[in-house]
Amino acid sequence: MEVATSAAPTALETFRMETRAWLEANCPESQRQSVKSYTDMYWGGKNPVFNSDDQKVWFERMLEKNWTVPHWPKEYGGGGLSKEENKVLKEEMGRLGCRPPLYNFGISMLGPALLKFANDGQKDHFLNLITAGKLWWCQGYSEPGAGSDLANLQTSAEDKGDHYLVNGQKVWTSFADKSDWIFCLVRTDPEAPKHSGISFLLIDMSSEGVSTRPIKLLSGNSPFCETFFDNVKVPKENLVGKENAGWTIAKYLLTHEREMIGGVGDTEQKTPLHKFALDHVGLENDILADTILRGDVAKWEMDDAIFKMTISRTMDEVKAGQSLGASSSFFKYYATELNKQKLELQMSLAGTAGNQWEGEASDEGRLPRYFCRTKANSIEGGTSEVQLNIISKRILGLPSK
Amino acid sequence: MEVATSAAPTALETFRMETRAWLEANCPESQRQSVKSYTDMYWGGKNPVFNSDDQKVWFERMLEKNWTVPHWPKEYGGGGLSKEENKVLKEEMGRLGCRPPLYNFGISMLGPALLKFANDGQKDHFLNLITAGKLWWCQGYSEPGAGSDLANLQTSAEDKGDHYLVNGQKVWTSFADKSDWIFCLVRTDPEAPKHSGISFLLIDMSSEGVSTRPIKLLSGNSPFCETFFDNVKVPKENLVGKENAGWTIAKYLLTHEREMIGGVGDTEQKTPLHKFALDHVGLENDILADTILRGDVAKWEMDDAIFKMTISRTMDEVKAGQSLGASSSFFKYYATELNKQKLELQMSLAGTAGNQWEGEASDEGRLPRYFCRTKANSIEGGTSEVQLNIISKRILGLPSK
Amino acid sequence: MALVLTEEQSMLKSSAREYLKENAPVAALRKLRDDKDEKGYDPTVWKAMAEMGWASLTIPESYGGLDFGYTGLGQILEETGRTLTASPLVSTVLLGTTLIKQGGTEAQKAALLPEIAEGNLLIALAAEETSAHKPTKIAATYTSLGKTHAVSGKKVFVLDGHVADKFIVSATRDGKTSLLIVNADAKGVSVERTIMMDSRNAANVTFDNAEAILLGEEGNGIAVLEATLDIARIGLAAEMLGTTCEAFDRTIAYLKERQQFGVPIGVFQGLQHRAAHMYCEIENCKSVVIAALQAIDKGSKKVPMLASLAKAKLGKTLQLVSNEAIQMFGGIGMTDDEEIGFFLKRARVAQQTFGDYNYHLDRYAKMNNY
Amino acid sequence: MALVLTEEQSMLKSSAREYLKENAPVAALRKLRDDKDEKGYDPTVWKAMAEMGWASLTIPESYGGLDFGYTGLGQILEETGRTLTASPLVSTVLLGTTLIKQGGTEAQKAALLPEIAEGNLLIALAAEETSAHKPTKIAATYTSLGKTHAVSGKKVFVLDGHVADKFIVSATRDGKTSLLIVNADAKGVSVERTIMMDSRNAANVTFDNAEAILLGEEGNGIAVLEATLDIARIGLAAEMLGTTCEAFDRTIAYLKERQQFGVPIGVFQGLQHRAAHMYCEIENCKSVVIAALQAIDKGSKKVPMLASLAKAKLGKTLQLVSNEAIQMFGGIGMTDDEEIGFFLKRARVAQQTFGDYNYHLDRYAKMNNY
Repeated sequence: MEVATSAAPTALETFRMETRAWLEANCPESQRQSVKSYTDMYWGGKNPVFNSDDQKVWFERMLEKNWTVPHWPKEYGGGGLSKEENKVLKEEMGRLGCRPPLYNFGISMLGPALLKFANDGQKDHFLNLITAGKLWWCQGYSEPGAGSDLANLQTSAEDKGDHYLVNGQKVWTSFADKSDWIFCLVRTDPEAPKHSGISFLLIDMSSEGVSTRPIKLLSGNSPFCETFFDNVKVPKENLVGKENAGWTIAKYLLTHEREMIGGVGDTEQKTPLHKFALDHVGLENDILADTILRGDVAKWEMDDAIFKMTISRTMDEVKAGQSLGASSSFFKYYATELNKQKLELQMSLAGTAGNQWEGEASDEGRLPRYFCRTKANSIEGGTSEVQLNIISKRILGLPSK
Repeated sequence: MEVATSAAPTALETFRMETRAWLEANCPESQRQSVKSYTDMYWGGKNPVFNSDDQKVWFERMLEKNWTVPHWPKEYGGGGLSKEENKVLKEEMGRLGCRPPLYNFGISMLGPALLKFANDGQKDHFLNLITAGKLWWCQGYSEPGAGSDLANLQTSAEDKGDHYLVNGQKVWTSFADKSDWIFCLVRTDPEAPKHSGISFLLIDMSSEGVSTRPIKLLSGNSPFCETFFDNVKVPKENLVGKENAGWTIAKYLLTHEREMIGGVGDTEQKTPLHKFALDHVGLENDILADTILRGDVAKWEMDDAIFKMTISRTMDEVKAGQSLGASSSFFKYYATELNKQKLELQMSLAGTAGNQWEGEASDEGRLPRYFCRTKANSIEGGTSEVQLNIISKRILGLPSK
Repeated sequence: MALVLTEEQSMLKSSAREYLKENAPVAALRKLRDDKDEKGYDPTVWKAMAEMGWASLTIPESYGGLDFGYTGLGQILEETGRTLTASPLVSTVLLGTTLIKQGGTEAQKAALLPEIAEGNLLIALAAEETSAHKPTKIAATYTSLGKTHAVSGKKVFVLDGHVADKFIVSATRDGKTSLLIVNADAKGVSVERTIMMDSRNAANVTFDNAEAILLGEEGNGIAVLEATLDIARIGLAAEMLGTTCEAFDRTIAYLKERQQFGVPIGVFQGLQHRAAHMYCEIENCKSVVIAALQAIDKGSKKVPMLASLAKAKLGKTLQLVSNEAIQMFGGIGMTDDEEIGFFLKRARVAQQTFGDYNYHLDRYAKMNNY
Repeated sequence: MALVLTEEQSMLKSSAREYLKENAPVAALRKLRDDKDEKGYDPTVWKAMAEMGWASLTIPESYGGLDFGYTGLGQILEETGRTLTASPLVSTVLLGTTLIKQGGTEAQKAALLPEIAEGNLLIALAAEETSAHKPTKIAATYTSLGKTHAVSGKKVFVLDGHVADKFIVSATRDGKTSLLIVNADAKGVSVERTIMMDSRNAANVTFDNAEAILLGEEGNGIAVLEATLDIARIGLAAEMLGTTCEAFDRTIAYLKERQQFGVPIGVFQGLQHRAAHMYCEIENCKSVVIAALQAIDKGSKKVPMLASLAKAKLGKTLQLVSNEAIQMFGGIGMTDDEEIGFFLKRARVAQQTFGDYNYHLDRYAKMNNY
C-alpha cells in the first residue's frame, strides 16, 4: 500500500482506493490485454462495431461513469476529474492494464481545439457526441503537393451565403473510409497570404460529393485514405473560430499531434532490444555472439534509456512550471529516429528470417512490415527536417536569412 | 624486370634504365629517407638554408639535370620531359624513396598559373627563378573575415600610374616570414561585383610596408603567418593576366590546391591503423581486445582501402580521357574527413598516454598535436561544407534557389 | 589492369540497360508480386536473356559459353539491380555456373554448363541453414550408396529454390564436407516457397535421404563453396551498385522536381549536403565493385578480401541511400504506388544475402589478423 | 525525486557561475599554461572555493562539512566545466573525499575530512597503471610492516599528483586488494609531472617501498575504488556537461555573428540541422547527469549503471560538440588565440578519464548480461 501513515486518508487517496476497486470489479479480463493494433481498439461512431461482448460491456460501463474522457468538463459528458484525479485514474488503469474504452481523434485532437476555439453551441453539440463515442472523426490536413509545407493547401471553401462549397483533395486522412465526420483545413481566401486565408471546418462525411480511397503503404494495408471533395455543401455553422483564422487552430493541433507521436514511441514492442538480440544471436564467450552488433545494440539502448530520462525530466520541469515550447519538436525528432534505428537493428539481428513477408512462420511478415512502417515515423506529423528547422529557429534562434 | 620480351628496348625503357642507374648513383642515402616534416625539405630562396651537405649535393645534382621541375619546358629551366618520361622518373624516384630536391609553392601552385596566364616576359623571368630554386614563394589568398567566401577579399591595390599601392591584410600565408615573394589576390576595382574587381599580383616581400606575424595553432607552432601590407608600392609589371581578371586565375589555382590536399592524405603516418591498434591494445581471444574499437578500426580501414581504389580508378579514367572536373571536391572532402576519423581512433587507442602534450615519452606530444592539426584539414583549402556545396551544385545539379 | 571498362564491356552494359528498361522494369516485378505469380520470374525474359548470351558470359567457350568474364557479368547484374529484375541470374549463373566450374568434374561441366548457357537449366544452391549467414556451419549430412549418395537436412533461404531443376547442397560425412547435386523432383525433396519482402524468390528446402551425386571430388565442399560465395558476393555487390545508383538518381530527380515552400526541395542545404555525401560513397562503391570484378577475372589472391570489402561497402551504402530516398521522397515514398519503396525492400534482403555488413566487417578484421 | 534542481541547488549554481566567470575564466587556464605555472592551479582561487564551501559540499556536518550532497557538487563541477577551471575539485573533493567517506575508518574521517573542507589538504588517487582504463587490474603491491605498510608500484595519470599532499594508492597483497594512504613526502615516492593536452594536472608516480597506512580495512580496495570511481564518473560527467554547453553556446553565438557571403553563417541549413541535432543530444546529457547525481544522493543501486550511461553519453556528446565547434568556427577556431580550441583539448582528456565511451558501452552491455 502507498499509504502507511495512521492519519485518515485524503480525498485523493479515497478516490484512488475506490477507483481501484471499481476497475477491478468492472474491467473484463480481455480488456486488460495490451492493444496490438488499431483493430483491437473501439473507435465508436454512428455504426459502432464492437469486436467482442467484453469490449462493449467495458465501453458501456466506462461511459456510464463519464470516463470515456475523464478530464473533460461534466457539461460535455466528461468525467470532470481534476488533474490529480485524472492522473490517479490513469495510474490505476495502467496498473491493471485496462484499455482505454474508446479511441477517437475526436478525443485526442479535435476536442482540445473545440474546447479552446469553438463557440458554445459547437461545444455543446460536438463535445457531447465525442464523449458518448457517437461520431468517428478523421483529420483533413495534408494535401498532395503540400507535404511539409502544410499551409500550401489548395482545398477551397467558397462562400455561398449560407454554406461553403468545398472542392479539393486531402491525403493521409486516417480511417476516412470509416469516419462519420472530418475536421478540415480549407482555403477560404485564395487572395490572402498563404497562412492567412485558411479556415477550420467540420464536414459530415456522408455529405454528397465526399468520397475516399484507401492508401496502401510499403508495409501493406493502412488506415490512411485519400479523401475527395467534389462540390460539397457545408453549412456555415460548421466553421470553428473565425473565417480565415484557421491556421492558429491548425498550429495548436499540430503541437498536440507531435507530442503524441513523440511520446508514444514504440507501443508495439516492449521487449528490451538486447533480449531480442540474445534470442536471435545468442552468447559467445559470455557476450553477444556478434560483437559488432553488440556495440550497436548497447549504443541504442543507452540512447534510448537516456532519452526516456529526458521525457521524465521534461515532465518534471513542466510540473515545476516551465513551458514545453518547441521542445516537442525535439521529442518528435528523436523518438522517431530512435525507433527507426531500433528496427534497423532488429532486422540485422533477425537475419534472413526477418525478410519473410508472408506466411505463418513470420506472423505474416510482422517484423519487416513494421520495419517499413517505421520509415514513415520521421515523415508524418512533420518531417525530421521540419523539426530540426523548428529547433534551430525557435530554440536556438538561428537566423532565417 | 618489367621487360621480358626479346625485342630491343623502347626509348622509354632506355630512359627508365638510365634514370634508375643515375638515381642510384647520385641520390645520397640520407635523401632517400621519408620526409617527416617541412623542416626536412629544401625550400630554396634568396638565402638558401640546407640542413645537410647531402641535401645540398642532391639539390645541385638534380638542378644540373634540370630535374627540379622535370615536366616544365626546357626554356624555363625545366627538364622538358614528356608526360610518360615524367611518370617514369616519378616511379623510379618512388622506388628508391628519393626526396624531391626542391619544395616550393612556386612549383606546385604559382608555376601552373604563370604557364597558363602570364606574359612571355613574366614567364621568362619568374619560371627560371623558380626552377633554379632562387625564390621562396608564399600565397596570399585568405583574409580575416573572408573565410570560405574567398572572393570577399578587401586588400586593395590602387592604381597610381606606374605602380599599385597595396593596403590590407592576408592570413594563412604559409612561410610568409621566410618567403621572398608572395602571389596575391588584391581588389583593383572596389565598385565592381565582388568576383569582378580582383587582380592577381606578385609582390616582393622585401618591399617597404610588408610585415608578417606567425600564427600559433591549437597544435602549437605552424608555418602560417598573418601578412600586412601598409602602403606597399608594387610595379605594374607584376600584374599577372588582365587587371580585374584575377578571379579566373584564383579558381584555377584553388582546384590545384584542393587536389594536392585531397591527394596527399596522410603523409605523416604509414603504419596501417590496425597495427597501431595492435601495438596499443593487443589481442584477446585472437581478436583486438577492445571489440568496439575493433569494429571502428575495421570500418575505417575498409573505407580507406576503398577510397584509395577510387583514387586509382579516377586516375585511370583521366588517362582514358575523362575529365576530373568537380570531383576534386569529393577527394578533398573525403580524404580529410577520413584523416580526422583516423586520428580520433588513434587517440582512443592510445588512451591517457595519447594525451601527453610535452615530454620525451610522447615525442613532445606528437600524436595529440597531429590530432589537433587534422581538425584543420576540413577547413583549409575550402571547408568540407564548401566541397559539399560544390558537389551538390556542379555534379548533382541541385538548384541554388 | 585499369579500373575502367573495356569498350566491349561498356557496350554490353548499355545494351543490357536498354533491354531491361523496356522488358523488365520495376513495374514487371510489381506485376509478378501482385499476380502472385507461381514462378516469381518471367520465363520469356529469361529465355531472351539467355539468347542474348547473359547466361553464357562466364562459361568457357569449350562448354558453349562466351568466356566473357565476371566483369562483364557484373555489368549485367548492375543493370538488373537498377530495374530490380527478378531472374535466375544470381542463382543459376552467378552461383550455379561458378559452383560447377570450380568444383565439377569434366563430365559434369560438359553436361550442365551448355544447358545453363541455353537457359534450359535452373540451379539453386542450398547452403544456408540459419537466419544468420554461416555457410561453413553445416548440419546436413549425406551417406554413400555406392555410386550415388543420399542427403538429409534442412536448408533455408535457397534462392530460386522453388523453381530450380537441380539443387547443389552442402553436407558432411565423417567430418568431410562435400557439395552434392540433387534433382528437384527426387524423392525426399520438399520445397516450401517463402515470400520475401523484396518479392524475389527463395525457399526452404528439406532433404530426407534424397538421392544425390557428388559435385566433383568428395571433401572439397568448403573450398568450392567459399570460392563461389566470394564471387557471388562480388556479383551481388555489382547488382547492389545498380540498385544504389538508381535509387540515388531517382532521389536527385525528385529533389529537383518536388516543390515545397515555393521552391524545389533540392535547394535546401540540409538535403544537399546529405545528397553530396551519398554521391561520394557511391563513387567509392563503383571503385570497389570494378576492382573486385576484375580481380575475379585475373584470378587474384585478393578476391576474398575484395569480396568482403565490396559486399560490406555496398550493403552499408545501399542501406543509407534507400533510407534517405524514402525520407527525401516523404509521404509519397511511403506509398506502395511509388516505386522507390521497392528499392528499400530489396536493399534489406540484399544486405542479408551472402553475409551482411557486420559479417564482412568481422571477416575483414580477421583476414588482417585482428 | 523530480529531475529538477531544488532552489538551493539552483542558487549554488548561479553563484558558482558568477564567481568563476569573474575569477577563473578560460583565460586563467591559458595563463597557468603560458606561465608554465609550477602548481598548475591557482591556490588563491582554491582557497576561495573552500571558503565558499565547495570543498565541504559532500562532507557530513559531523566532520565539518555542509552535507549538501553530490547533486550540489555536480552544479559546481558543471560550472567549472564551463570555465575549464583547473582546481583540485576532482582530485580532492570528488575522488579524495569520496574515498575517505566510503573506505576510511572513523579516525581517518575525523582527521582528514575537516582538513579537506578547509582547503588545506590535497589528495590524489593513484590507481591507473596503463594507458587504457583498467582500474581493477593492479600490479602494484604492498607488504606489511606491522602497524604500517610499504607500497611499491608505478601509477600513471594521477590527477593532481604533483601537488597532492597525500596519495591514496591501490595495491595488492596475497590476492587482497587494498587502498593505502601515502604521504607525498614519504621516502620512495617519486613524482614526475606530465603536461597534458588540456593543461590540467596529472603525474606519473612511482612508489618504491614507500611507507603507507591502510585506508580502512584491508581487502576492501576494489569495492571502495569502484564505488568511488562511479561517483567520480558522474561528477566528471557533470563537469563535461558544463564544457559541452559552453562550447555549444559559443558556437551558436558564432553562427549568429560570423558573416560569409553577406549573411550570418547560421542561416545555412546544413549547419542549422547539425546544431539542432546537437541541441537534442545536449538535452539528453542534462537528463542523464541530473538523474545520476540524484541517484548518488539517494544511495540508489542504479549508480553503476547510471555512471556508465552518464560518462559514455557525455564523452560522445562532448566529442561531437567540440569537433563541430572547431569546424563551425573555421580557421579562427584553429588558432591558439581563440579559446574554443581549449574545449577540444579538454574534451579529449575528459574522454579518456575514468573510462572512455567504449569502456562504458562495453560495461553497460555486461551489466545487462550481453
